[in-house]
Amino acid sequence: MIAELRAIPSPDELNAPQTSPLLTVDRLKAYYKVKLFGVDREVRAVDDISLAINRNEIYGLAGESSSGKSSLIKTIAGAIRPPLRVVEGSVRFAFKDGERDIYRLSPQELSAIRWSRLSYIMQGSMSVLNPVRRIRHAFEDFALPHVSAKGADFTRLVERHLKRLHLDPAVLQAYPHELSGGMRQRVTIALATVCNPEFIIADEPTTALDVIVQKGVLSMIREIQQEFGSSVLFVTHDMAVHANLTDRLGIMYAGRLVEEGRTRDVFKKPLHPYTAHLISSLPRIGDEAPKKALEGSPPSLADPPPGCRFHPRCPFAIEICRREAPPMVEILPGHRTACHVAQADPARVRTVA
Amino acid sequence: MRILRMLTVATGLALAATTALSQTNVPGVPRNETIILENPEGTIKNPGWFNIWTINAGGQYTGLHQLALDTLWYIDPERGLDGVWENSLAAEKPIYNADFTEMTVKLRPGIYWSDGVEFTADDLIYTVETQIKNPGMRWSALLGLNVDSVSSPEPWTVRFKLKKPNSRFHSLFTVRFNAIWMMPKHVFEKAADPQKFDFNPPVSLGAYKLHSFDPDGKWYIWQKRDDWQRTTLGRYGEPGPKYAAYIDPGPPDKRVIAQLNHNLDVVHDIAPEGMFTLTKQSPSLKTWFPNFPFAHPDPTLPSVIFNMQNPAFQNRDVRWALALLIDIKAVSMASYRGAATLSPIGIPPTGTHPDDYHIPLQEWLASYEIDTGKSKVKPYDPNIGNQIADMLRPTMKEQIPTDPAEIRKAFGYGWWKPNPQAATELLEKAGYTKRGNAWYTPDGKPFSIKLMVEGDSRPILTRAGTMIVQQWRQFGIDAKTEVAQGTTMLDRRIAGDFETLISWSVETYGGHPDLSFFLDSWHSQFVAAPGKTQSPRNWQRWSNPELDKIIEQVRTISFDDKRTVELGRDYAKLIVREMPIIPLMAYNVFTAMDETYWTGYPTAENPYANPVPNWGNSRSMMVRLKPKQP
Amino acid sequence: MKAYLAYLSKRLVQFAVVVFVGINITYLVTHMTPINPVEQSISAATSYGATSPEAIEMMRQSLRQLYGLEGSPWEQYVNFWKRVLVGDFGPSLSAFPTPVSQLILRALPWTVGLLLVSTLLTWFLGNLLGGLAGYYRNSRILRAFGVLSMGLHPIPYYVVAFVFLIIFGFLWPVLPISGGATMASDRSNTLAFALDIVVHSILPVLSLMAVGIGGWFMGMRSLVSNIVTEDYVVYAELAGVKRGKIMRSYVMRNALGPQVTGLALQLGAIFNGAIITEQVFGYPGVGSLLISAVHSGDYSLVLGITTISIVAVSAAVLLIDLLYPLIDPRVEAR
Amino acid sequence: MNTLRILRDLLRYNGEFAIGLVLVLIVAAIALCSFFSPYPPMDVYVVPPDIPPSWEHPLGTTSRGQDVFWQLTFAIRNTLLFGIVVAFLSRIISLAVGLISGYKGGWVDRILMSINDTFVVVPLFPILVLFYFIMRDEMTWAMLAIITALLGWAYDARLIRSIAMSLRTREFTRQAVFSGMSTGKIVLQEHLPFVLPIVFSTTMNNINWSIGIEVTLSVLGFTDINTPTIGGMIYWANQHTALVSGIWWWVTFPVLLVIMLFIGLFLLAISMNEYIDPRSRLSRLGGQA
Repeated sequence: MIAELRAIPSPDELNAPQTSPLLTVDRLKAYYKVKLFGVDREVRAVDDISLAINRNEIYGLAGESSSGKSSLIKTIAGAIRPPLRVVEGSVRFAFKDGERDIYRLSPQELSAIRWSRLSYIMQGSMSVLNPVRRIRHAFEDFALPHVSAKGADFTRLVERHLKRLHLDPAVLQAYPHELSGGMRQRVTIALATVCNPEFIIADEPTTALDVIVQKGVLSMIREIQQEFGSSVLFVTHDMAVHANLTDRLGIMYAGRLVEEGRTRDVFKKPLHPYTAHLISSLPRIGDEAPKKALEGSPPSLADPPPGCRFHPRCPFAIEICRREAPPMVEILPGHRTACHVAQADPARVRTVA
Repeated sequence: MRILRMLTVATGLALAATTALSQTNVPGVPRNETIILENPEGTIKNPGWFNIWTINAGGQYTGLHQLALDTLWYIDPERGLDGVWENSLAAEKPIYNADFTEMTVKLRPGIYWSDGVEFTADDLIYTVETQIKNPGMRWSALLGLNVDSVSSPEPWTVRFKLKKPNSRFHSLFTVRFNAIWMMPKHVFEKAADPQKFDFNPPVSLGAYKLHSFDPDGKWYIWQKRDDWQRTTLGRYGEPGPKYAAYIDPGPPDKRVIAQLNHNLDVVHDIAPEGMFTLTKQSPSLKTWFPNFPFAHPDPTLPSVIFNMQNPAFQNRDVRWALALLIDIKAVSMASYRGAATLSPIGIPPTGTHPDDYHIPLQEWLASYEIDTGKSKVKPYDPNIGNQIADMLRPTMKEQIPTDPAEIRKAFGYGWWKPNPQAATELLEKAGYTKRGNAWYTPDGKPFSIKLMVEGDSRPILTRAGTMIVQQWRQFGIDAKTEVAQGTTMLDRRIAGDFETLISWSVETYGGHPDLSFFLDSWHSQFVAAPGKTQSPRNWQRWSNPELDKIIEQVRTISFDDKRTVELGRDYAKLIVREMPIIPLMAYNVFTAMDETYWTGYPTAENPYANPVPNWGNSRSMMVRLKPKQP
Repeated sequence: MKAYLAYLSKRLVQFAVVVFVGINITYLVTHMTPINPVEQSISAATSYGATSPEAIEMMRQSLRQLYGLEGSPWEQYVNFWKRVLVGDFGPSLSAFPTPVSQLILRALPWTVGLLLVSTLLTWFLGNLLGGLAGYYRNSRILRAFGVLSMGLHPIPYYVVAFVFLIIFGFLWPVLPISGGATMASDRSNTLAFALDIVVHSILPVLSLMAVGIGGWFMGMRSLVSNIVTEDYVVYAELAGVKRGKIMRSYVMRNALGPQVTGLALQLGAIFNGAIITEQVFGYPGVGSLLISAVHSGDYSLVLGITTISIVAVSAAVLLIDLLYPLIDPRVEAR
Repeated sequence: MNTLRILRDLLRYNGEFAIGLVLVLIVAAIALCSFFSPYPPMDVYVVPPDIPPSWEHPLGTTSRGQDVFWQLTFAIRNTLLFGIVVAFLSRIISLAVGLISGYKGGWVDRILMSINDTFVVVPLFPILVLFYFIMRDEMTWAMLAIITALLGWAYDARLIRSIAMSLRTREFTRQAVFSGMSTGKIVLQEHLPFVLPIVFSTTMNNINWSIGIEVTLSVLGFTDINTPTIGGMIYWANQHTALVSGIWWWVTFPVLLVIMLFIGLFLLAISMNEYIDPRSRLSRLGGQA
């Protein structure tokens, strides 16, 4: 039964070199622990997530806001601060010069791999650049410790990088507020990639940009990825962007990964009802009636429902969903999901759309 | 964090360095050759201005009028170096013609200005004529009113022709506190406008000349002239201190600290509590009286002054009632902590006055009777001084004298007994009524009195005023103090803008029975219309024909005429009857002297001068001071 | 540049308005006073001997002329502005005929010096320590300092100065408590004189700092603890930029703007502090001059000092405003 | 959350608030004692002078023959009342100016703000001294309170204006405008509730500020010395050179009490501020996690 549904492997996948993944996240749990006027609260922002990202791929991560995707990538980047803390699990990178477990590194070691190996394009491009200093200084602060070039050589290196990304080196002399939003985002991307990092985390880099600018930024990321052979963890709630950009896609709901697979497969055959809903809510040409919104709202991570966290909103929920949290199971080759219904009969989910 | 450590170290080092530095004394004039005195003017706003003949322009008690300037005569409020009267630049007493329209002055030859020019009759004539010519100058009006012409018929002689008879014209040139100082003609002549000339550095006629002064006005240092023999003070020998510094030592507590640290030889005045602290803590302290009350009584008479132009106080019975409500013992305690020398009559109980006035009037006072309408009372209590002494003895122990004569000298010759009953009767006689706990005026309004005090500027009198107001208030009068400081006081006092006031409109020579120094200005001819500026001293704005008669008689007799005492007693009796002011006590000045560097200060045992250092005649001190340390 | 010019002109207009309004308020207030300088002088001049009312009237006339008090109120007002525009406040009435400007100029260096040193030191140290405390939240020294400075902060300046005076002048007399320099100090020996001035200024400066530092400390600490959560700081930390660098170029640099604006807004209050310092420590300067002018009813001096202080404080504010773009390039955002 | 619960939580979890409240309550209790004083506040020489603290006179007596404790109760009552009156009056002005300026915008805003900025920049102390110079003995306690209030609103008006400005663009304001509400009504009914928390915390600071002014002016002798206040007590103590005379209790206790009040009010202000500002509240939570 399951075999029938297996999709034909794409030529890309067949050609890809089968090495160990660059990033391995293993049973990661990261919680916010808060005491609010005497009430202990635990927010399970990242709850038992395992995933792997290969070299030379763009991995998309989707989910509504407050689904825990931001916490997940912060945890992956080793950029968490109290009250968010890692409770369990590990984040391991297999960089070219050796394997690293993010949460076993000294602060110095962590600093050393940042920007040179692991880079980050942060959400809210408007505010990630120091508003009172020229852009040039940002490049110096961020990249200078990681490259051998100094002084004029360094400037030349930065300018070459900018030109390669079709940016005018004059932006170096500008203050952030003098640039347009799109321009600032491109500069931020240039800043994140100036050291040719192996792994780039891009957190909603296109949110708040208009469509045309968005397109430019996306193609820029694609170009960089292809040119450097880096891996990109691309986070956005915008499914359309995922459809156009990412190779593989993970869907998060209420702090958990609920589905993961090649982007094409996920769009073609979503296995989780939530994914199906996300895809069906994409606007298509010819739509007349407004899309039906999902009933209810995402659960509070401080007090999640028992069993499958999606069950209160799920049109297919069955008895077991209310009791047991479904495990992540590979249903089709390279296509996993955590859904009792799909695991029993993947075809049922399809009918939603 | 490294920054933090560096900062801590740097702060520590800086503090250590500066504290070390503060120990080292910047060398100036040698301390053991300098006497340091307080200038009560405080910080001088315009320190480089020494032209004292303009109004308000610069400091006056900076040593300038004590040490650098000179004039014809001095009257000492105590005994004086060589008698009360001192012929200074004049060689003898003033010579009047029979009808007092001419005064002749014989000048003392051989006196030189500090720049080597001799003082002559020309300087005196220049002083008079320049002031008359420039109406904005300080003594211009007084000279202009009196002097018809001034000339020098022969060398060392100057003759004033007066516009009208004036038997006291010489007092303009006689220093009690100050007088018209001589101007150096050869210096002022060169100035384009004598009113805009700063006279810096001053050319002095006294035994000291300017050494240096603070451009910020906090201190002035004067240096003994090498040719001190060629000044009027030279007759009494060489002045002791080579330098005299007049400084602004700050508020009273800083003055006490400064003297305890021997950085201030003469404190002008402090609160009584400060004086008590000094007597306890400073073994080198010297005071006017060796025991309580320590302070020097100035020949001035703080009183409750009624504004007699105010309808509320035109009834004598009301004034007397208010006087009988005062418990003078409490006032003395509250103001001077008991260290007050009381006087029931309008003459200060200081200098030679008790012999001339207070003692002879005792009998009259004791038999004086007032009629309250319901009863007759004899209000005088000759024993108040004893009662105060008894009250103080438990705390002050042997510092309180026991000899009755000593007690009277220190605490005065009695005062009015508090008598609320008589006061009630007097008020009722005047048409006032008491309803509940409050008094109402004849026209039915609450009886309210504002008593103006000077606050900070005269803390002792402010305390006295506060106490008096409290006593009135406890009797049911809506009484309040109002504070008018500095020139506000001057302004309102001169404009009659007050109901009652604590101040003195009585100032005497102290060492001389003549009262015309203040009394002449009490003549009704000087009383201004309500709201208009009043000429000074007659703050009570009192017009009384009987008083005018006394004053006019005084005018016709000479300064040293025996009859002045008789007329003075008539005046004193008149004031008791009419009560236009309620005389309280002498103004006692807590002048504290430190004997660490100098000895020979004037005291009650050796009363050769007034120790209060802002008085012009305090210059006498210099020739008697001897260095304690070689 | 265009933005800066627009900003500049806006600030200049504001400066002019503040100065104009401020001076008018003081002019009005001083001229409401019932004190008449002529009567003041008459009372001083006639305090010896009896003077007839006619003589006083004579004197009144000549003094009115001398003091330039003739003319209608409007004429006097116009004349006042004409003179103020060229920096002339006329003669002082309690130190006639010395010009008010001369008196002020003599006092001004003390006040300006004291204020400049104490304000800059307070501002610099308060912000530095506050910034460090906001960044290194666990430092014990900084916490202790925070408690101390915050405890001192709300106490009015007078009380603190008074306590300092008692401690260092009375209980443990190691520092001079009065005056700006030692008496008869040799002013030609510049080094010794300068040190003398420094020693005399320790207590005034320390007391001003003790009260002032807490405000900057707390302001900076809370600013910094907010700024460290800003994206650009988080991002720089993510990028592995050194902490010292982040502290300096990211956190402090951005906190500087509000603190500089704060400084501009505080200058008026700081000037008030200087007046009280001068009173408490007997320090020479404009404050002492003002108080003595008030006591002697010299309204042209009072007016001169108030005008100068308004102009000086607003000019300092203007200067800070004009330099502000150096600290924060986003001028038009303000 | 109702007010009582906020108060309970603040007390339990915010040490500053608890300490501040206790300090202010102690001061208030002392002020209330004045109603039971055996001595009239303005009378002098009602007890023997200069007695050090003892059973009979727990805080000693002054050189003016007043019991320091009872005198202190009147002084702190008047001083506190002064602070409250000034804060109350100046809050009204700053609310009016801030809300109208923020809501109206345009030329109204510009005019109000240039007046506001003048008040921020102009050194107030010379102006206050000037007022004393003119009013002299008319400068009663009430008059001083009014003048101080007239000078002490500007800083907070700007704060309120910035909040009002952000409220202006909110949906509910637009609705109110469309429904034809008058400016006054909108400002009072719709905007006032939003700025009240800020008003409360600035009140504490303003009380502190105005008491500071009162103490300073009184000590320098620029106020009515008939009304007993903390500054007035120090003034009289200085008049009697109490410190050098060893009457330390006359100065120490008023200074200590007023410092208690200052620190108490200040702690209340910062803890309330923290409560109002969610960011700093969160950071406190984070710190405790």
